[in-house]
Amino acid sequence: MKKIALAVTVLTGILLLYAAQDFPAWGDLQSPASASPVSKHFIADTGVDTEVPNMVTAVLADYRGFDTMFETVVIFIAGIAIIGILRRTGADADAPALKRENEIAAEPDLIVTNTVRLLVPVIQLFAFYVLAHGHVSPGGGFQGGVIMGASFILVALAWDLPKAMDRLSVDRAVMLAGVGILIYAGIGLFSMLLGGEFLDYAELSHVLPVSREMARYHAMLGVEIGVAFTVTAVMFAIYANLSTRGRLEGGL
Amino acid sequence: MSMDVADSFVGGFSLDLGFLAEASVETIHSGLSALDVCGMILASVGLVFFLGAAVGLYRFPDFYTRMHAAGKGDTLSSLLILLGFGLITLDDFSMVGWLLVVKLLAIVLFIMLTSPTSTHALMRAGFEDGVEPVTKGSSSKNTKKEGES
Amino acid sequence: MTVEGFTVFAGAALFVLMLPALYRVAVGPTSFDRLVAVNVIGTKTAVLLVVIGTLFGRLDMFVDFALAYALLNFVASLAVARYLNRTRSMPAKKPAKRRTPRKKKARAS
Amino acid sequence: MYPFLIFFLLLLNWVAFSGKFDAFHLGLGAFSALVVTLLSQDLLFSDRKKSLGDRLSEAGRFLRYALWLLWQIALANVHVFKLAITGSGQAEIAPKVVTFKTKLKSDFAKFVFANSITLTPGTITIALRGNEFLVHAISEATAKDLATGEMERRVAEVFEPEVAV
Repeated sequence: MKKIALAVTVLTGILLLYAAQDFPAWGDLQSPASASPVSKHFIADTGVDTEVPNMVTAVLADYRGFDTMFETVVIFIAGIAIIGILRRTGADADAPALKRENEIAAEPDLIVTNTVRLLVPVIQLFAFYVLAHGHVSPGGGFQGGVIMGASFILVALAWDLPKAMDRLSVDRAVMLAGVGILIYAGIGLFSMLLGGEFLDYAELSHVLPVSREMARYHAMLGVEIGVAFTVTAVMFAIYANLSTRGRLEGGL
Repeated sequence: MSMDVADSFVGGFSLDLGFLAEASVETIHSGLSALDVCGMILASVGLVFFLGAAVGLYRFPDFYTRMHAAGKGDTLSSLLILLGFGLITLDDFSMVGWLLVVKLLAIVLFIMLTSPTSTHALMRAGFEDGVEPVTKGSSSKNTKKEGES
Repeated sequence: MTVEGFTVFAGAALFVLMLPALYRVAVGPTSFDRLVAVNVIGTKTAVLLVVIGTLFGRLDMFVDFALAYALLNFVASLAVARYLNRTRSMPAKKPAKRRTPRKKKARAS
Repeated sequence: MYPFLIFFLLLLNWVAFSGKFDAFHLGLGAFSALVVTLLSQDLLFSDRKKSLGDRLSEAGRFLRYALWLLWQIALANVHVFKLAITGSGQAEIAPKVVTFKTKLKSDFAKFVFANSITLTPGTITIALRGNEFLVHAISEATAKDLATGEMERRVAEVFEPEVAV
């Protein structure tokens, strides 16, 4: 069986490498992606339209904001689905906690907990940095949210789940995930109320003391924050439910 | 590691990696400054230490001794390579360049803190799971075989 | 030898030196051996990202990737280590040699 | 007092990450540092009774210790390199598990000591329970080095000058 798997892997690798030869050269002006007028428009006008140096963020959060909003909703639904499947409700909820037959209790390790103590604040700050600098460097809501979620997961790994749930309980995480989507959709709705279209951030310049371009810049930060809320909360909720089979106690 | 081997190695790849050369032509200047040389020496020493770790990982008799190779060879070689490339990039002593070095130092600190911790965590997990350490006189057949862990 | 040539060489050397670790991942013999090797490969991937960043002249971007990668590598190896520390070998596989947790603790302290 | 210190340190950290000094980004940084301080300041500095002056001198001593440790790490790598590459090194491998008791009191000092053991030549901390360390040494010589207790003395000098012998 292992040999068959190896053969399949190697074969797939060879096939992929073979297919890679047909790729257009790096930075080829004649490749379909570069030749299309859409990418020319983005490359030429992103900076003028939005004042955002990072084109990818502008495309994701502004030009294609609708798509990204529903991507966030997809993450939310994934979280809800996992919680819905794993959470113990009704008569089940009062039953004694299920133990894996091969599970033992292990007290928190002093070395691991001290390392995590030192790291978690720095990691959380790094998450905020990735979130806030999504305009300038690669990053944004999804990445920042994952790093933020990882910081809570680290706490759960080093001590146990209840210690992490003191900081962010699963109920509050679900609420936070919803709030994230509300922030995103709320900014879109607000720009609609100001006379534009849904997610037409430029209209926000009526209430913000900035130009129409800078309004798009700041609104992008706003929706990224919404995305980060959702991703952080869903990451942690999924971890908490999967690692403990939905009983939300004990460690990994 | 001899320099001409390295050159021929790079030369052999230069056709395939031509696009990389194009991409970096404006950003990496061609001349060698003292800083570049220092950085290259540091990175080379780091690579040599990583060679030690890799060979140790391959040759050592059991899980615990391999852990020694992995846990130690990893930290210093990462430190040296990162600092080496920090020096190579630090051309103009601008604010941005210094901040870059600070960030590289942050990665180094991060690795210095996390590497011994994960080494210890794995070591403890292995020990408490009953992997037998090889001791003097015994051969590696004492180590646990596949499927028992 | 130019800086650029050295950078390509360093990246290639890092990749080649990952191969012994990859051998450990494939061969084992215990799952802990595999984990150690995966951990080493992960750390070196963070270093490799810095090398690639130097090559492209965008180190300011790539240090962030490297930091995030090192972080996720730590989380991953810690998670697996903690998981293995909190569960024991399944008794069905080798009942004779399985120690009780209590005995193990006595031996460890 | 300590929350302010943590906020300041985090802000410094933000500036190092960000590298942008305009008011908007610094404001974001101050806000982020504030949120992180509120979220997880209880994780840093578990012993809040020490005065700031004590902390400062502790940091200075730790810096000196870190330099010494860096040298030890270099030695450790040369040692592993020798064991891995040379034939005589292969013969020298004689792993053994050593237990000993430590005099260090505080958790953080024990943590620094344990990680220092892992980083220095041929020894890795396997477990740490109460005062007892369980250390895996790769050869006879490294186990002997550990038994001299020099590292423990240095760690004690940094964190617990009153206990140091």
